[in-house]
Amino acid sequence: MKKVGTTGLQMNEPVIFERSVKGRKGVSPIEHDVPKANVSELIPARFLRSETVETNGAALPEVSELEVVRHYTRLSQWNFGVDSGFYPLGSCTMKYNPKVNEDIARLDGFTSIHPYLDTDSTQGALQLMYELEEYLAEITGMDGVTLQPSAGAHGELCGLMMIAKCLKARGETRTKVLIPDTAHGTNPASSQLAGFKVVKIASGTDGCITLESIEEAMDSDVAALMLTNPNTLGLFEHDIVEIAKIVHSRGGFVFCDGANMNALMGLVRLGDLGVDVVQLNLHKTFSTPHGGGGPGSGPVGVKAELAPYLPVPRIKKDKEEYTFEYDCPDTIGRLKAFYGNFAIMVRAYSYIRRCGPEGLRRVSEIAILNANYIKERLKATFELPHDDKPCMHEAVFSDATLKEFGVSTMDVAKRLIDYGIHPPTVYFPLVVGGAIMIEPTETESKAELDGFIEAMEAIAAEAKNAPELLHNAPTTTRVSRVDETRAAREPRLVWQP
Amino acid sequence: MKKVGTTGLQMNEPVIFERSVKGRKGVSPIEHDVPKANVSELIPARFLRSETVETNGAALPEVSELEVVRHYTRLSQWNFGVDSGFYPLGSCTMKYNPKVNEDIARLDGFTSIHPYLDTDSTQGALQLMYELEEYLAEITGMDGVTLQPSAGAHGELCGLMMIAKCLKARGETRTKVLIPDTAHGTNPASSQLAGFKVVKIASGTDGCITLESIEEAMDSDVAALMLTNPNTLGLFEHDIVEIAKIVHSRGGFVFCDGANMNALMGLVRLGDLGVDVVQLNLHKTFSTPHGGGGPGSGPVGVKAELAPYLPVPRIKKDKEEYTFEYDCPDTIGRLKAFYGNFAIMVRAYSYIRRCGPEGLRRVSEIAILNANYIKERLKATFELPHDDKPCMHEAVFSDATLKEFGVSTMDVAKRLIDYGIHPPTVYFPLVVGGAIMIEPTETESKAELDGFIEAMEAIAAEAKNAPELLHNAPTTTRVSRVDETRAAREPRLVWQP
Amino acid sequence: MPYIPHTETEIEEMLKSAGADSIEELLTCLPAALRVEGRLKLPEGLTEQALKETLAGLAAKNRGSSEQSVFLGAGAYAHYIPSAVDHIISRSEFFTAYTPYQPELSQGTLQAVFEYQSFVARLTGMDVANASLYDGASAVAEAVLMAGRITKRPGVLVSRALHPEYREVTETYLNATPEDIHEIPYCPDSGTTFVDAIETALGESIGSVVIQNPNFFGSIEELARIATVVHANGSLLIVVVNEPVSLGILKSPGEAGADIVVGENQSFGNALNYGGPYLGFMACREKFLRQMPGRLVGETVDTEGRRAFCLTFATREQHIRRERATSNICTNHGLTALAASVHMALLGPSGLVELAELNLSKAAYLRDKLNEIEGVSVAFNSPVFNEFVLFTDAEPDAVLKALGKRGIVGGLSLSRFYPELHGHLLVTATEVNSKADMDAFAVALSSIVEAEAATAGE
Amino acid sequence: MPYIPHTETEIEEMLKSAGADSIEELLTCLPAALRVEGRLKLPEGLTEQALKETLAGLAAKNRGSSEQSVFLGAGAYAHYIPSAVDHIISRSEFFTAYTPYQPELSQGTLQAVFEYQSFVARLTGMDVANASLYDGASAVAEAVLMAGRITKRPGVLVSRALHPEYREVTETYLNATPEDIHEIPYCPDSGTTFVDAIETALGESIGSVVIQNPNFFGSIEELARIATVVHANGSLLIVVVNEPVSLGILKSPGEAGADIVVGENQSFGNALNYGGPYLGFMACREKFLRQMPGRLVGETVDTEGRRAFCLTFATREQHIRRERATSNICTNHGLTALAASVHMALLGPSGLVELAELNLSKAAYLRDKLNEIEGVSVAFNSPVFNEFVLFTDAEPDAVLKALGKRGIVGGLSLSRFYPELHGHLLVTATEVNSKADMDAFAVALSSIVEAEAATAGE
Ligand SMILES: Cc1ncc(COP(=O)(O)O)c(C=O)c1O
Ligand SMILES: Cc1ncc(COP(=O)(O)O)c(C=O)c1O
Repeated sequence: MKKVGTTGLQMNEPVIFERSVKGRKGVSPIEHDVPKANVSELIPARFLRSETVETNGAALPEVSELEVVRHYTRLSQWNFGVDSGFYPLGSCTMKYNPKVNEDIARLDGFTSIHPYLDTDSTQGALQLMYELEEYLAEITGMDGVTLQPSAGAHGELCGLMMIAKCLKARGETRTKVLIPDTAHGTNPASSQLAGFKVVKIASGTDGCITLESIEEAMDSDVAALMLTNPNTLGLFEHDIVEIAKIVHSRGGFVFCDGANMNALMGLVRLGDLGVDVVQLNLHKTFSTPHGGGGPGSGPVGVKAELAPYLPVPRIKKDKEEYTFEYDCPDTIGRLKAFYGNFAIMVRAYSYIRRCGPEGLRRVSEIAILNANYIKERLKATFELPHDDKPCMHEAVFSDATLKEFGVSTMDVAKRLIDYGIHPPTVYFPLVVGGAIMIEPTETESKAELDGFIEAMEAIAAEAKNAPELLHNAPTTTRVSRVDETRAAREPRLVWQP
Repeated sequence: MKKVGTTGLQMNEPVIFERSVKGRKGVSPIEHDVPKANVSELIPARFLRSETVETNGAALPEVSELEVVRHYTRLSQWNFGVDSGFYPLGSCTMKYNPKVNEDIARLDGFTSIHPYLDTDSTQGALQLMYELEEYLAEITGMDGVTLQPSAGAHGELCGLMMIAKCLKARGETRTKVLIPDTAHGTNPASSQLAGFKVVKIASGTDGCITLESIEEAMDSDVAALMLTNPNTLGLFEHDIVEIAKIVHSRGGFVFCDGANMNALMGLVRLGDLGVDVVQLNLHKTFSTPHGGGGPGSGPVGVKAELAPYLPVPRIKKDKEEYTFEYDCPDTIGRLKAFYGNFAIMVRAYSYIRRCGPEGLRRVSEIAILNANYIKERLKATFELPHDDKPCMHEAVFSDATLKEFGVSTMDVAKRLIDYGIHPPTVYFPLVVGGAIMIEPTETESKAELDGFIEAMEAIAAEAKNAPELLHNAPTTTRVSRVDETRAAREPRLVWQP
Repeated sequence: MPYIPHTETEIEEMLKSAGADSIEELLTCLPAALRVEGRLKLPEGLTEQALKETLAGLAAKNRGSSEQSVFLGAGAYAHYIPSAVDHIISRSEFFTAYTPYQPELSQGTLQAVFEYQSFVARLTGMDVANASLYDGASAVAEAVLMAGRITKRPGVLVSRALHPEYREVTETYLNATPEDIHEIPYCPDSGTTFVDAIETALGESIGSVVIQNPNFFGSIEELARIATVVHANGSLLIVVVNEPVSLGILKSPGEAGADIVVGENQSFGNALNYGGPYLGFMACREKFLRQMPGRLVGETVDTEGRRAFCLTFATREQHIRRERATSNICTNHGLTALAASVHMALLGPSGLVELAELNLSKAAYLRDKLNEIEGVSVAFNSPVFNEFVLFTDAEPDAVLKALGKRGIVGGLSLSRFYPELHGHLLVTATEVNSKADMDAFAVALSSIVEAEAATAGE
Repeated sequence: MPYIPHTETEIEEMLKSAGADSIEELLTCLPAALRVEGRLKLPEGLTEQALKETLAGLAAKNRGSSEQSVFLGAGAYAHYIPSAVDHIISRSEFFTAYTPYQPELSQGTLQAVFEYQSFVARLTGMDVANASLYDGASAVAEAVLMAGRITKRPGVLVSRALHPEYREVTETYLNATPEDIHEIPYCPDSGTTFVDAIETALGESIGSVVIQNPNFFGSIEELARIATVVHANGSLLIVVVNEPVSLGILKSPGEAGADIVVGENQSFGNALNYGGPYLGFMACREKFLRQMPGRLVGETVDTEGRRAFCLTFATREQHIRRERATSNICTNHGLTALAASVHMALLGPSGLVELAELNLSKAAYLRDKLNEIEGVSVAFNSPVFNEFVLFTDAEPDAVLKALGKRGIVGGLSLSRFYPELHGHLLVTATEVNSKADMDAFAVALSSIVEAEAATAGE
């Protein structure tokens, strides 16, 4: 098999403070064209930094422009992105981030607009946001959308707060949210933050929520069921329509974590299935880059009943003019300053316009095809706990077949790095022991998938014949396995001279 | 010592044709908004490609956008640039390429202008070119400058052609150009192309041209002396003023290869020393990126007598309006279509404006300081053939002290790669056996130089104690030493299925 | 289809391996009756060229700082971003990577975050800082929640001179117990928080006090005095900084006595972008570490003892602790934090000080200039950094409109957030506002106010 | 000082090591009497922000394709460049690297060049191609010199329908023996090179014949016929292509019988940039390889037998062969060639064919549209690709000026290069010219020509 991973020249590079030389000047700001202010005349001494430039608390490193560039260039070379290679990180939808979207997001007309400009000066931005809301409503089958939340978890919080507020308006106090055991950690954390108590729902043997469990748990103290569909096992919650009916009939809401929308675009709309609230991760489904940890964007779509509670401001279209609407008496309020992660919206909008309705549907179809291809080809080698029907956009294996060789999911993950492939998500969802959660996404070619499958097969063989290769992996990276325990035991969170 | 070079994960990557899958679509051009032409109606069959898309001669690889991006991203990771690390490639002036210049060169007002637009539409571009000519004239002490040549060698050709034409106008036929043995290969090649015969001048024992050799060689058949100053040994041609007098008194011209201008800015002007023609390498002295082999730009400055022969068009300023002047009866003509490598000029102009007169002078001073620092610190370890006085911006060592260990300059060069440093220029200039030509440039910090010096010292020790480390180097790169002989013996210059 | 590499032949082969005859066969788990009929109602897909043309058209409908002379700040600052910043964050190894869960192939992101944490800690004068939060507003809310966990007291005093939208966000977050937020007024002379009112409002139930510095009016607060008062009550002082450039000259919140420092780091390396993405930061005393929300990167070693970095203290986080996590945050603002780091590294300490002094000088110049105008006066008497409040007799909306006609965005009308401040404008000047533009602003304002006065006099 | 990292202390330390008390001491070899007195007369240095503002000011003084509707071609073509191109060539490992002399750490550049050579060879239908030359014009000159070396015949026939500036450059290069260039006229009906005139002009001394296709007038030449005639004389046919997009539909020069193919690859991946940098290409039959100028990359292996690439056939080059080199070229146009490669790879064969057909369609539409106008006619009857010559009764300069006032750059007035073609305009349409812009062009031209006719009639 062709192993993509190999080693090549990379550079060691210290922490940037260790490059610092006392007295070196960084980049100077522009010259004064106004008289230089006398600082101590304008600001009383008690407000001023007492320290000198060299010793003060703001003591940034003193490095030259080339050193800064070289420093970060070298750091980047120790990293792995979608452009570097296959990145089947389950639940994360690591698809290609189109370069054209980056160029568009950098257009001066988008980057240079201050959020408090008069809306006269920002009609283009408002139109884009307005239309993006419409597109997302259409894709999810919702009646109203807010673009304000900064990420998926932020969107979850937003949705849950709307539910709380709506219930209050109905004159009800419901304190619980039902969350399946397959759920992402943000679901319970957001529920807690929104003031709810979390009730865990055990998935059925086929990996999906059972009607029975909902029947049982759904009482008058339940504000919402928060599910993920497709769930984190990559399975479509087949009973969702009936489940939603039960929840609704007992006065609850159905919240769908929409992080897995990459499986559904143009195929089904969550709103049509009975979902009342959904948050989307533009940095997953809609191809905005993940940036090594954000920024993302987590719009929320809601059904009509919840729409009055959407955060302010809303975007309004009046004839051909766009404005903000602040006068929304029932709103939950605000979740962030200004209007959301606009530059991320620009990218997602561009993606939707580029794909169009047929392209988006094809995205989901091929994402599903890719996942099923991997699932079927790998299930002879790795245990696949849930295999009753086709999976959606991802597939979850376990490490059951590896245990006899003393090899763990973590070992497989680290060994994949040596093959030049980013590990899948591991040990999540929690319901599968040693979960290996593989999401290929639609932008990966058959050749890339075949390379991955062969690598996984080769690693399975190694696990049997030469398990130390796995235990010692990765060996191709500049550092070998990292001691995470020590990091927590002896915390060093900032650089010390 | 801290070794910067190490190894890390890199990816293998095939030749792009090997990624091709029949029937895959690349990026589609924009939709037709006009009726789709019937090709065979418009163009007779005898002019059309007879082959189908799949088999035709234009058969490009069939790859997706992500594959293209991943392909070239991986390729780039096998490369080493100034941003990667120290790059003391002598004669090449591998200095920092400011990022701001890249942004400026990409301004729409510069990139989107067609060369045949009316000059009304290009006043900004013309002003920039006009002023750049003025700046370069001031820096070199010349009377007229053309920006047309595409690179240093192109500029040499241009200068030599002007000399030829001027001599013709004087009614003389002179057939020879004197070129020192330290000269860059382009000097004799350009002379030959300009119709001259090359006479090699042996350098004196101190590495410089001697007055005597010029006295002797300078006869009435000599059109020009073509020297490089500082020469390729990094030495200032101390007798240049007297040499120029001799050449001039016998009816010849002095051409200075200005590739080494990084040593002289704001210190001396070649024109003041008696030079009649100089070509500059904007991609060296003026910080425009080398691009893995160009594009560069090679403006030529001349004294008044030669100015009428400059290539057309010239840029003219009339009050505040800039236009092209085509009516130059004595011009040598054109050396390229349009006006030169404009986008490179933009970068060089930006560099000059950013530095200003003091900054440019400091560039040369520090370039010289850096070279002398290396020279003095390394001369205990490596043989320094010419050490009578301070060097200018570069220093040339030999492999004399290594020979006894069976180690060559090439071995040292390859071993430096393992240390994370780009090798210096080697085996040039030819007058030094196993030359190691080190040009640090002013943008490198003392720490970077110290790292290099320590690496060179460590390698010298290895040469003695463990020469196989040098013979086997590099070991950090994805490929080990490359078989250049085989490449020439069994030529494979294009990909074959 | 854009971005999809599959050929028809490949799809067939893959379907065969997947044991299906068609893609439809893979979709049987979807409820047939509820499948999307036909196509989604979305505009047709575009080629890349058409897309770029279309979006350039939208961008052209906006008039940003390159088309108008803009004197807005109020939590979003126009600073010059050195070119190197975008070149670095555009390296795809950074921007196409995920959160660094696999440290061995994420050392670049991890070391960069570690450095960023160090920069923020130094800038704020605190012991530790996290990897980033969404924005300054949500960072305030998170800080208040954190203080509640630490002090086990539910109440919070929030200065009315805190950015109004930050106050709103904090309210939204704390909605579960709204009665716990109390607002502290500002002093009408100085525009700074009324310290005596803090003293009065403090009590057993107050976990924290939130003060912005410089505050929303640009005024510099008496942080040290406030800290003494707050600490005497056993409460925590949360200082909010949303113009971190000010830290080039102002005493760090840490030195002034803050317990938690949060705010907005957009000023470093991030364009205005119509309000986002920016990046919230949070720094605190070491002892509060385990109650901190957000990602943390720590230094450690690999199996060979080489320095390495990894995410740490994950037990605070949602993916481990779930409903008992310190926050629900997952994806944070890594790339904007990287941009901030690069900008800070390029500035260095002397660059930062110079930049701060330059901002101070610009605002001082403009303030003096505008203050000279008949009918216009500076509203508060406290020292400011790069923004200040102006009072005009004339109707502020009319003034702003008239300025707008001359290509000048003269500031933010404060009555929008502070009904009591009708006639007040918040005006900001940074290094991107040239003297010429400021002079033009003064000339225009003077003639507009004069004309308004004439009309009003009629 | 910008870009210089040294502190004063470091300079002192370094001077000490270098055995000097001051930098001046290192400069004693410079002739004291001729040192620059004071400072060079150059404008003061600028900060990065001021620089960017200043240069943005210069850029704003130009009116490019985003501000006018431009129908110019003539060797420089406005094509849409996919975004990925600039992202890739901006990777600093590519753009800050030198010519790949050290293959072990230049495999990226080397493999990319190898692929580029392969693309060019396939596109032109030739066996081999080099790594790049400066531009199309100098590539023609190099090809003529190369043909002279191969055939040992000094003469060359050059079509008058070859780009006039390419002809000028060739003349400049061949200046040593000017009498050896002969011009072959074009046929006034078809605008194509007069094949009979070639036949007549051929003779013992003629080493090569240079034909551009499509030629400067956009007309498609009878290459195959010309090849037969040329080869019968034992001469080489040099075909020049400066709109390589045409090769998506046109028979490759190789198939048509060319011996050397040169031209301009700007159309792929490179912006107009006011004329440069572009990139010359050269491809030829394998047997002529050793006479080829320019860099060549070849495939080989490393010591372990792994595939590797390196510069090869360096014995043709100046740094080895010096005055006996096949050319003086050293730095070539690597990065613009990389841009071309990326663009070609993104297009793929079907994208290239589509793009060619689209260009053909656009030009056909515009040509028909303009041809309908009273007083305007298409000048030549030969098939064209994406440009064509138009004849107007009206004074062309007046027409162009009037069009310019309406924001339309209507073409190139040919009398500039061809006195005999007064009243003729060379008009180009590519995928960047929308139907709406073409329609507006037609409307404007029609009314202008009518108005001119009216004035002339008075
Ligand atoms: C299923 C699921 N839900 C929610 C989230 C949280 O989204 P974010 O990280 O954008 O807050 C994620 C992201 O990891 C996820 O995979
Ligand atoms: C001394 C010298 N002269 C001339 C040249 C040729 O310049 P270019 O490569 O730009 O043609 C070089 C570049 O390598 C050089 O170093």
